[in-house]
Formats: sequence, structure tokens, C-alpha cells
Amino acid sequence: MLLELTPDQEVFREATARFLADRVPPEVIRRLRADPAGFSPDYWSAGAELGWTSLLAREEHGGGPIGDAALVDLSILAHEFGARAAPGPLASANVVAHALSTWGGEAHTAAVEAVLSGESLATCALGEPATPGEPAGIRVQVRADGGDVVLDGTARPVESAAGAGHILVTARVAGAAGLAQVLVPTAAPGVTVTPMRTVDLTRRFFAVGFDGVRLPADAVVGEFGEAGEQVERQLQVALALSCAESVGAMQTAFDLTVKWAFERYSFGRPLASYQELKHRFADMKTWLEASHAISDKATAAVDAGAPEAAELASAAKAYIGDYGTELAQDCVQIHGGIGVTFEHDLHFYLRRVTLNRALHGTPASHRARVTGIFENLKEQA
Amino acid sequence: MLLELTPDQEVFREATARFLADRVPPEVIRRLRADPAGFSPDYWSAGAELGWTSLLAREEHGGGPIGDAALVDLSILAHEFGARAAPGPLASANVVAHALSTWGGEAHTAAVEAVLSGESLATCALGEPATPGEPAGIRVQVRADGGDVVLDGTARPVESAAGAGHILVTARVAGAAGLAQVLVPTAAPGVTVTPMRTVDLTRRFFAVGFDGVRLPADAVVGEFGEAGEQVERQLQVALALSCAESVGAMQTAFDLTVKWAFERYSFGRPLASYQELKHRFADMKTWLEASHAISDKATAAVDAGAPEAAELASAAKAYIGDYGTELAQDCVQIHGGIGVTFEHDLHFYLRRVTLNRALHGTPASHRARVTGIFENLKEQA
Amino acid sequence: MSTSAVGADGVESVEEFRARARAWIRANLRPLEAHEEVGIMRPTRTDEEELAAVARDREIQKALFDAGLAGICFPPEYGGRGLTPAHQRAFNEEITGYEYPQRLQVPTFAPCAAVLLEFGTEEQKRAHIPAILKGEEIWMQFLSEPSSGSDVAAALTTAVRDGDDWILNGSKIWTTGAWWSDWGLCLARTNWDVPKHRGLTVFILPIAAAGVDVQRIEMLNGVKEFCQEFMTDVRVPDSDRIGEVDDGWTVGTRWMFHERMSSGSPYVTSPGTSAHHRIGPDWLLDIARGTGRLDDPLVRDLVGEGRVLDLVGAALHPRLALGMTTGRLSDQAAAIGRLYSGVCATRLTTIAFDIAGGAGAAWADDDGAASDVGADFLMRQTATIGGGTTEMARNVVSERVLGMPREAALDRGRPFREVPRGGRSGG
Amino acid sequence: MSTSAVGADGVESVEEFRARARAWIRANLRPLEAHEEVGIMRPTRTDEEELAAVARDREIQKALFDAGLAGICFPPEYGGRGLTPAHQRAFNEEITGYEYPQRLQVPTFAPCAAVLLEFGTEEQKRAHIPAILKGEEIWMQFLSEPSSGSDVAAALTTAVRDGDDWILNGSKIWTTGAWWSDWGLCLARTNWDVPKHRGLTVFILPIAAAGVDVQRIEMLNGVKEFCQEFMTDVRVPDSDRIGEVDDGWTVGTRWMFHERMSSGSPYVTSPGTSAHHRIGPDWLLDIARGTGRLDDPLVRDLVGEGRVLDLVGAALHPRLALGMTTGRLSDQAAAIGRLYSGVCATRLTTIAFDIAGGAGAAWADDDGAASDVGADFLMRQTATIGGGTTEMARNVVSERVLGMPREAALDRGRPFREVPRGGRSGG
Repeated sequence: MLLELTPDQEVFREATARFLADRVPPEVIRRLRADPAGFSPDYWSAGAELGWTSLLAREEHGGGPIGDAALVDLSILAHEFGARAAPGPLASANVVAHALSTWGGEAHTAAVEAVLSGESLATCALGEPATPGEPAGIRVQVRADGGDVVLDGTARPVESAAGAGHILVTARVAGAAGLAQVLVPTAAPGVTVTPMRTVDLTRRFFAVGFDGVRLPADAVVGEFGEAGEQVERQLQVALALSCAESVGAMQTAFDLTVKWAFERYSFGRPLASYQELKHRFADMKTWLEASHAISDKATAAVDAGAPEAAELASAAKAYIGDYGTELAQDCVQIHGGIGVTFEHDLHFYLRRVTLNRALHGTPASHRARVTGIFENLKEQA
Repeated sequence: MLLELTPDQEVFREATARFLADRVPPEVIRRLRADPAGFSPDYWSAGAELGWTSLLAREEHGGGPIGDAALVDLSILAHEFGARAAPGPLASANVVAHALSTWGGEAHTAAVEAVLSGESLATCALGEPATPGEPAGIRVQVRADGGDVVLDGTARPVESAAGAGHILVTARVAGAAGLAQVLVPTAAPGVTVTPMRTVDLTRRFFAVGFDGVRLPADAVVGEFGEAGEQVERQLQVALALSCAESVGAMQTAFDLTVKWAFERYSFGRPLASYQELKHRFADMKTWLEASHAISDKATAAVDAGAPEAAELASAAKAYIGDYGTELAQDCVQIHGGIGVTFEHDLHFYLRRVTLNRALHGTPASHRARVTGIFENLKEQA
Repeated sequence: MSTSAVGADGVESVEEFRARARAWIRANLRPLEAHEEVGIMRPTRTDEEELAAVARDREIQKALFDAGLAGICFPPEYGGRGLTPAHQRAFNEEITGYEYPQRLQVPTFAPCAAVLLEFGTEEQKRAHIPAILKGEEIWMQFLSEPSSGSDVAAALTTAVRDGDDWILNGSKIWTTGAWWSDWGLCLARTNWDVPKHRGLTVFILPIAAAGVDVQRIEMLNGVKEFCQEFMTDVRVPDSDRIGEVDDGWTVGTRWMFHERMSSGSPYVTSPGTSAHHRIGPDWLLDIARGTGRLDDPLVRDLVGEGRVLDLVGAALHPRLALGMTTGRLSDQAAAIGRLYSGVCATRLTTIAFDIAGGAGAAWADDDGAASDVGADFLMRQTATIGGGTTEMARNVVSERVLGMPREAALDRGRPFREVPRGGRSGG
Repeated sequence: MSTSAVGADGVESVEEFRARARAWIRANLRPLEAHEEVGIMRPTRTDEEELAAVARDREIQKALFDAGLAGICFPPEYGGRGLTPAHQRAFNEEITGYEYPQRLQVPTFAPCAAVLLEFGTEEQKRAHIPAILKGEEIWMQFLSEPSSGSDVAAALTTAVRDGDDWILNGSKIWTTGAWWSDWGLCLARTNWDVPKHRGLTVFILPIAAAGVDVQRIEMLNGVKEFCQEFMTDVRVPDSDRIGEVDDGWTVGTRWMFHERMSSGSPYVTSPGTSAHHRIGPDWLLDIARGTGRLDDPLVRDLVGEGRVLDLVGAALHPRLALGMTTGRLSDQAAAIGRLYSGVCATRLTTIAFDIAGGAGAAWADDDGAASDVGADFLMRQTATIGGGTTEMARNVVSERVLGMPREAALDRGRPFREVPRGGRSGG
């Protein structure tokens, strides 16, 4: 997170922090493991009132940023979500709000307003990020058929699909190179939603099958077959939010463990007095500050639509993916046995960074993306 | 190296150890940097008298092991070479002696005897190891032409090529899938020997060009076009010796650094009292024992021609390649600035493990080889 | 005791023994399926299934005893076979790939039975060793405490003399399966006014004794294999004391030696290439194949790394064992093996997670080998915590193997009562 | 002093300054070639060439001074421009890609000139700062000693009072280019009967002074950039003392602060994206392309890793600088940046070596970018040793940033004369 928030940002952060501390303290998160959705509907709609879903949408849809940089503001929320291992599909919902509000048509107005108000949940299936020269990992096909579009295939993992009214689906256009995005009601005939298992306690993922799902053409978001760039933009938003969330989780895991090291004694000395542990804390602090830095820089670039946004977002994802889990695992190690028990909170944060490491492309796939972008950059230079 | 040597092995090791301590102590090695060959001819012939070149050759050629396991005995020498950063193409010369003695014909008798006596130096160009399903990195071609064979292409790096009378060259057979090995006199028309630069102080490498080099067919070692298996065997011998040598170098670097840690004080305490350094020494000791263990196991398997020899040799090369250099670099780090000066001995051992890491295939290429072998093994199971 | 063929000199040779073991094993034990119980402590069994598995382990142990195949290196006077470690190794090789009484090996045979053999009275040994060898007694270590972590000698569990008995109060933790076990080997403090190591005494007690409350601990992945015991005024007769009063650290030192050595102990059956409770390189291949990534050079590199680490470990452990046997390596070199194993296991778990790709975040039940690898990754550190942390192993290697100065301990030479203990307790 | 346009209020704005700097740089300085001086301290120049390069650096510095572009953040009374760090940053940006007086930056401007500004007398400042800004004086740190390594306060170099002078004896090491430098800032022991930090005093001395013997140190790759100085009865007037007698650690603490901060110091010109004296990600691409391995996914992964580390570093350093400026982060957070840079540089060097493959062992002169990467690998650790080891940085981060207990130092509170110093000396 940024070292300095504006007063508006601080008010905004503080409201959500208080809300989360009140509504989803650790003992509640532990219980939510058994909840099919991972959270209650009123939790999400109350969050929407705090602005969780509206920052990236246009004002005419009831959205709007609190400052100049909507995604930066939203990343402060995402950081708070990570720091408290909060439930809820923050990134997915915001990607949908952003997409519908930016590229959607008249037909999507009702949906975007319902998402913004928290009245209805929407999620998205973006697919894995594309490496330059390589196809993205998208396994849904769409074809135009008369005035309709028809979808076939499977998207996975799709967050909160079972509780969502709509899924924004990214699909390959059959027989062509392009992509299209379609807003699919989960109630549409031919849609099947199958739960998956996951490392997180409160986030839920699903495999969503599309078997000849037929929708009117105005379900398409943006231009049919020309959605590559908007998908890339949405992916960058998702990456930025996922990174900010992971950094929040890293921060809490680190803080918990520093505290433990001061309080826990072994051989008559606090753990914090052992040089080998001290040096590991120094490394962790370095990874942590580096993760804050690259996360914030990538977020600002994505927010500004800067040319370096794609590379920075992937660099952040690769770095935070690797070092976020290393940091959290080292926190577990320093805690010892208690750190792998269900009763301790530490695993909440380990789960969150583990999830985010493997979601939206692994560190290795993002390194490949960085190499491709960097290579193109150098060839142009 | 083995934890326990037989009395014969110990006598053998001790003779070479005394010889090396006398002939190539550190100050001599430092001076040999400027020597074009890296050592004097009489050094090598005296070594040959100590048995450096004869263990893998048949008795009728003047060779023969000192015990049951010739390569194991030889690996004790290689370990001593590494431990003292000794000059001389031990692995290359022994591969040639082994190859000529095992697969060579009448025409090679004089050459093998000269190699064994140390009267003449011979070296080899094996190429990089082949991964199952992939071609080996061999860039010399050979074709049969009447009663002759003709070689074209370049082999690099070839150790001690400038001082060698013969080079055992591995070549692809033009227009066919097989390999052939040819013993090429360096004086043959069309052979060019160009010095390369290297990380080692006393070992010398060359790019050897073959431009229509024509030799009689009896220069061929083994069956023309059927040399794949003998090349693989020779490569395994080279890997085993290279690993044993690296482990010797690791052992000396480690011992030097343990000694330093006890003697060097900082803030009124010996370095050996700092927990963070102690833990790094524990890791290094673990890498070191593991390297001894896998090197010895691979050597025994190669010596016995065991089915697991190829996989173990590559596993040893990959592990020792990675951890040998990590250990040596950590020894440098613990020494501080003095560890990167030319006057200190530590870099001798760093150079040796660095050289061996990149020679005969990188750790990554050997991991790929291990994966291929392992995959085949599991498919057969 | 049992009937079995022996050589002409009355001692069964290794090969005779091997042949007999092989025949019996093939006739009586179930071959394991490939990858049975792969992964990191996955919660695959219900409590009922776990109890049935424990019962089966006891049953196999009893059958082994009746066949003259139990307690291979235990003394005959306590029901063992009195054979050599080479016989045990042959047995390990023969039982590889078959079910075996896994829950009785560690800690029952080692360190617990090993400690009884070394320090127990004749009565104690006759009472317990044969019962252990028959599968009638499963033992646990009452050693770690919530407050002490790696510093096991800092036990707060207290034993106070009361006539011919002792009264124990305190809590022990990280006992595997105490809820289905029978006896505990317990380290307790009998004197608070001397330095840490000089006020300890070792006792044995039935886990069902009055005042022992066994609570199961839920791990982050839902497995409830470990327990914590709360002891409230537990009465133990002085005849169940092991070793001298206040001299428990003499026992404890050997106890911990046997614990560190347990994987190579001659008292313990440990199949050579068991893929149980770990992720081995063959599982990496399966994940790669299952996710369609086996042709990806990056994935092949990871599989190769896993295989290399596994092969190196298989070379290292015998070297260490030989070195310790012949005295070429310090007895403390076992810590090198522990360190290697821990680091290797965490790396293999990470590799599995990386190969699984997106299936590491969320997986379907039909994802095959990639399923649950994400959950394994969460449990990764258990390999470097359980059975003594790798940090402690690094201390041992540097201080005991390399002879480097010991860490300053602020509790040294100080009455334990006065040692700072910090503000928190935990595991 | 110099002629330059200034804003209406008499202060040149950053943008005015930038425009003026840009015009001057383009008119007067040579653009660098791609990858000029890539690699880890490669011995690319003869002594004659090195001396010519030093002369060129002095010449550029003088020209900058004459153009009113030197000493941007130095006080005007000593010849500086009295401008802001923002002006220096603009200058850094504009000079990127051009030659600049690299040898005068560190340690001359910082820490040496910074220490003079902070602790020097008015006479000392007037005597040296303008000369430094004109390129007439190149300074070195006489700080490290062969015996003391990271423990710089354990200096054995001794200064003894003799009338109005001091007589210095001892040895300093790791001075970069002392053989072509002019002045040394020297930490010496003036009292052996008090604890380490309380018996030190700082002096300045001409390197050409009688009794100073400068020996060049050959590094393992043949480069002779570093020196060791042997001081035998070197006479230094008391007027060349910096700070109070025996209070040298007050100076030393700030000295080391300026050293740690030197890469971001407002006194120092440091082009933003210089690829000098390191292996950057673009060099990795060149090696991969040159060895024909750019399509190998393993190589692409390594290039990506290098690029990611570089991008993260470029994000981290400004965050740390901002945090230290605003007080959100401890001043000691500079050690985080030092740690990151060192680890990142060693990793990039290793990646380069791995991409080079067999050319890392032996290379031909025409191997292009892969040439000499093997030699760079041998020098890898210089990035985590020079300028303070990463071990010291980790101590600082844990103790000063995170507030963890300090390491036990057996020299604390003990007369330095009685401190154990071990059996060996070295670097």
C-alpha cells in the first residue's frame, strides 16, 4: 500500500477496516469455512454501500472514484481485504462493474446498477493472461447465429459463480482469431455451475459449463471479436487488485510474526534475539517493502493506462506470487507447530497469498509474459 | 569421496596428494596462470607414473585398476585434483585411454601406450550429453570416403588440445542418425586449434576446427555409425570424474572457510559464533555430504555399468553443479573482500566448481536428462 | 515364543530370514496401491476409518509376533528376535510395497521402547516390551509443551512427590494419535530451584489414567492427527519412574538421540521407497501428465529437480548411517539427514504446487494428481517443523558436528524458576 | 562564479535548470555506447587508459563547474549551486546515457564531502569543497582495515599526538583507486583504554603524504581497482582533524549514514538506468540471443526473472527514499535497499551465467554477450560484500528498522586494548 494516503483515502480505508473488523473477525472467518457462499448476502450489500463495487464504474451508473485514481483507491480496499483475509469477490465484481460501465451497452445498464448497489452479485471468467505470441488460456467458444450468440465450453475457476446473477464470460470467436465478452445470466439454459475446492476459507470457485447457451446479441459487451484489448485491460485490473490483496495478507502475516518473535521465548531469550531469525526477518521485510512498491507502481500504471502497465502488472504478479508465499511460509516456520493449526489465524493469510499466486496465471507464466513484452520493447528501441 | 578407503586406495591417494603438494602448491598454481599449457610436460609424465592415466585401460596396454573398481579408484584421484585445484586434463586423458583401450583397434595401440606412459597427451571432444529424445550437442560431421573418413565442423571446448598429440573426436555421421568416434592427430592437415578463455587458472580449452580432415578408416574407434553407446559410457566416466573433482574443491573451500570462521573475530567474537553464519555452515555441510554421497554412488554405478548409471551421473552433475557453486560462493561471502582477491587461494576452488558446472552440460540440461530417463523408467514400470 | 527355521548354528542368517519374511509377507499382507496416502497429511479418513486402521496395525503386529518376525533387533528375553540391523534392513526391503504397522513404528519402537530398553528396570521392560511387540501397547511421547517449542528441556509439566506416588500437572502437545494410544513417556519437572536440565524426571503413564484429558488439535487442513493432553493431578506410582529423580535429562538426551535416529533405527520398520505421506518425484510426473504439461520444458526442469533431490537423499542417508556406525562422522550427523529431508520435502511440495498451475488455487474432484496439491502446499512447513525443526538441526550441525560455539542461552546455570519465559505460549 | 540564467525570483526553477543542463550535456558530453562497461568489474583498461579516464572525469567536472552545473545541492559559499534534490534528480535524468565524472561521485561527494560539510571547520570547508567541485581533489575513505572487516569501529590504525601534529600508523584497505586519488578521510584510534567507539578520531590527509605507501590489490579477475595503504609515521597537523578528539564515532556514524545513502544522495550524480558495472536484463536478452537460446522456455523464464527483479528494484528504491524523507520509514531503511540491490545483482549474474551455458566455462573472443560472463560469475559476491556486506544490512534491518535485540558484542563496554581479536587478519 502507498506510504501516504490522502485524507479521503484514509477515511475510505478506515470505514472498510472498521466494517471488516466488526463483521468478519477471525472467529467468523473460521466459521465461514462451512458456508457455501463464504459470506452472507447482507455482508456484501453493506460493503457495496461502503463503495466496494462502484469505484471503477462511471458516475451515470452510480459509480465514481473518491479521488483522481479510481484503481489506486480500490487497491487500498483490496489491501485491506488481504490484511483481514476478508470474504467476497472484490476483484471479480469490480472487473464486471468496470467492464459493463466502460464497454457495455443499454442492455447492461440494469445489471451494472444491480452490481453497484450490491443487490446482485456478478462475476467474470477472464481466462489466463496471454503471453505475447501465445494464446490466452480460454476454453469457451462463442459463435454468432442469426441475431443470437451461442456459447460452448467450460470456464474455470470462476469465483462466486453459484451466487452470481451474471457471469461476464470471455470467449474465443469460433473460426476467427478474436475474442468476445458476453454477459451471461447464470439462469440461462445450458449453464451448469459445479463447485471446485480451493485453498481459501471464504472464497468459492466453480467450473462453469456452457452447453449451447443462446443469448441475444446485445448480451455482448464491446465489439464482437474485438474484445482483446478490453480483456487485457480487465486482466490488468484483476492483477493489480490481486497483488494489492496479497500484499495486505503479507503485511498481516509479517506483523503477527514479528509480534510473536518478541513475545515467544526459547532458551530464556525471545526469538527476536536469534540472529538467524533476525536475518530472515530482514529478508522478509525487504520482500514486503518490495512487494508494496511494485504493487503500487503497477496499480498506478494500470490506472493511468500507461504503456508499461502490462509489464509492471505481470512483474508485480510474478514477484508477489513467489515472495508472498515464501514470506507467509517462513512466518509459519517461525511460529512452529501452532502455525499450521486451524485455531491460529496465520493460515488465513497464507491461504490468500497461495490462492493469488496460482490464480490469473502463475509466477512462471507472468515471467514469460514479461520476457515477451520486454523483448518487444527492446526490439522497438 | 568415500568415507573409508581401502589401504591400497589410501596409499594411492597419498602418493598423489604428496606429489601435488610438492609440485603445484598454491603459489605455483598462481604462477601457472601465465603458462600456455597450464602445466609442464614433466609434471604430467610424472603423474602418469603415479597411475593418473592407466586405471581405466586394459592390462595389455599397460593399464589396470588397483582394486576391483577402476573408476572408483580414479575418482579418488579426481577428488584430490579438485581438493588441490591441480592442473592437467585428468578426465579427458582417462576417457581417451579408456576409449582406445576398450573400443580401439590395432591402429590405436601406439597411441594408447603413449597416453598411458604420459609420453604424449591426448584429449577428447565428447559433445554435450544427449537428453532422451534430443540430439547431443555435437557439431562435427564425419563421412566415409573410399577407404578414408573425412571430418568437418568445430568441436569446443576441447581441453588441452594445443598440447595434445591426438584428439578423440565424436562426430555425427553425415546423412545418418549414428555417431562415430575418430582419433585425430592434431597435426593432421585441416585441423585448427584456437585458444578459448576460461574461468580456470590452469586448465586450457580450445575450439578445434576440422576442415576436410581426411584420415584412414582405421582411425575410427569402435564401429562407424554405432558409437552412441560408447560415447554415452565415456560421457558418464567424464561426469563421474568431474563430479568427484568438484566435490574435492568443495571440501577444500569449506574447510578453509570453517577455519577462517574460527580464527576471524568481529565485534570481539569469532565469526563461528554468529548464528546466521552457523546455520549457513550447517547448510553447506549438508550440501557437501550430499555431494560426496551422490558423487560416490554415481561413480560406483558407472563403474559397474549399472542400469541406473546414466540417471545417477546426471543427478550428481545437476546437484553438484548447483550446490558446488553455491557453497563456494558462500565461502567467498563469508571471507569478505579478501575472498575475491587473487592472492587468496579460495578462488582456485570456486573456479574449479564453476568450470565443472558449465562443462559437459549445465545443471538444467542434466535435469532434463534425468526427467527423460525417469519418465522412461516409469513408463516401463 | 514362535516357531521358525534357524541355521545350523542356531542363528538365522539374513538370507534365511529374508526368505521367511518374504514368504510370510506375500501370504499375509495386502500390497499397497500406487500412491496410497500420497500428499502432506491429507485428511482422508473418518475417525471410524482411522480407528479401524489402528486396529489393523495392531493385528498385523500381533501376526508378525506370532510368525517370529516382530522385534527383530529386540532382545529375546523381552520377546524380540535378537537379530542384527542387517536382518531389519532385509525386512524393510521385503515389506516395501505392502501394508505394515506404520503407527507402531515411531514413536512406539523408537524412541519409546528404545528408552525403556536403555533405562527401564527389569520389571518395566518385562511389563511393556513384550506387550509392545505384540501390538498391545502403542506409546506416545509426552515431550513437547505449548510453552517450550524446540526447547524441550524447558518443560513446565510438574511432578510432585506424594508418598510412593508422584502427582503430575501440566500439558503436553503434538502427540500423534494420543486418542487411540495406550501409554505415554513423559518428561516432567521435579525441581524448579536448579538449572533447567537438572530438575527433570521421566515417567511413564497410561494415557487413560484419571486426570489425563486428551484433546485433538485440528490442523489447518482439517486433519486431527495431533493431540494435546491436559494433566490434572495425575497420580503415577514411583515404580513408573524411568531413571533417577532429577536426572531426567540423562534419559532425555538419549531419548532425543533415538528420536533423531528413528528413521534409520534397527528397532523401526521403514520401507525403503514408501511414497506415503509425501510427494515423491513420481507424483510430480503424474501431476505434469494430468495437467497436460509434461512437454513444457519448465515443468520438465521441475520434475528433474525433484527427482534429483530424491536421488541425492537416497544416497545421503546411507552415507550418514555408515559414517555414524564406523565413527567417521559424529553421532550428531543424523541432524544433517534431518535437515536434508526437511528441505527436500518442502521443495518437492512447492514443485508439485507449481506444476499444478491454476489447479493449485482451485481444483475439481476429477483433476487427478493435481487435486489437493494446493492444500498440500499450505501444509508444506510441517516437513521442517515436525520431529524437531530444521532450525534446531542447523544448530546441532554447526555446534555438535562442526564444533562451533553454542548459542548464548540465558537460562544456563540459572534456577529454572527465574528464567524469563516471555509473554506468550503456543506450539 | 559562473553565469547562468535564473528565474525572476533569483532561484532557477527545476525546469529551467533541466533545460540548461540538457543543452549543455548534449553539446559537451559523449553519449555512451550500449553496454559500455557491462559486467562485474571487468579488467578492460590498461593503467594508462585508466589514468586517462580519471583525467577525463576531472576535466568534465571542471567543465560542469564552469557551466554552473556542479555541486547542485552544495552551499553556494563553498562553490555549490544551493539548489534542491529535485534539481539533482533532473540532472540525473538528463545525464543518463552520457559520460559523467563517475569516479568523483562516491566516495568523493558522498560520503567524504558530505562529512566535511557536516563536521569540517570553516577553513577546512573553504580549502576542500570548492576544489572537490572543480575536480581538483578526488577523495578516498580510509575506513576499512585488514583486521576488522565489517566492524569498522575496531580500527587498529593509531594516531598519537605529537605537539601540534598527530603521527599515524596502520593500514587501510579497499580504497577504490587510491593510486590516482588525492585525499583520504581517515578513521584512527587515539585511545586504547576506552571502549571501541570512544577512542576514535577522524583525520584528513593527502594520499601523497610522506609515509603513505599505496599498494594495489589484484582481484581474482585481474582487476587492480582496489588498494591497500600502509601508513608509517605519517604526520598530520591537528588542523586536519575532523571533529573532536576521541569523538570520531560521532563523525563515523554520520559518515556511514552518508555512505549507505550515497546512491540516492543529493550530492551525487547517478544516472537512472545506467547499465555500467552490472549485468542488467537487456544484457540477459543479448546473451540469450547470442547463444541462440532465446526461444528456450527455461531461458525465457530466467530473462523474465531478471527483468522482474530489476523492475521491482526500480519501484523499491523510490519508495524507500520517499519513506525516509517523510519519516514514514526509519532512516535505517536504506539498508533494505542495499540488501535488495545486492541480492538482485548476484541473482542477475547467476542468471547470465546460466543462460550462457557452456560458454560460461570456456568462451571465444567472438562469443559476443556470453563472453566473460563466466568471469563475472566468479566476481558475483562483490555485489553483496562491497560497500558493506548484506550480512551487516540484515543486522541493520532487523535491529534498527524492526527494533530486534542487538547481537551480543563481546567488545561492548570493554577497553579496546582488552578485546579479543582472534588469530588472523584479512579483508
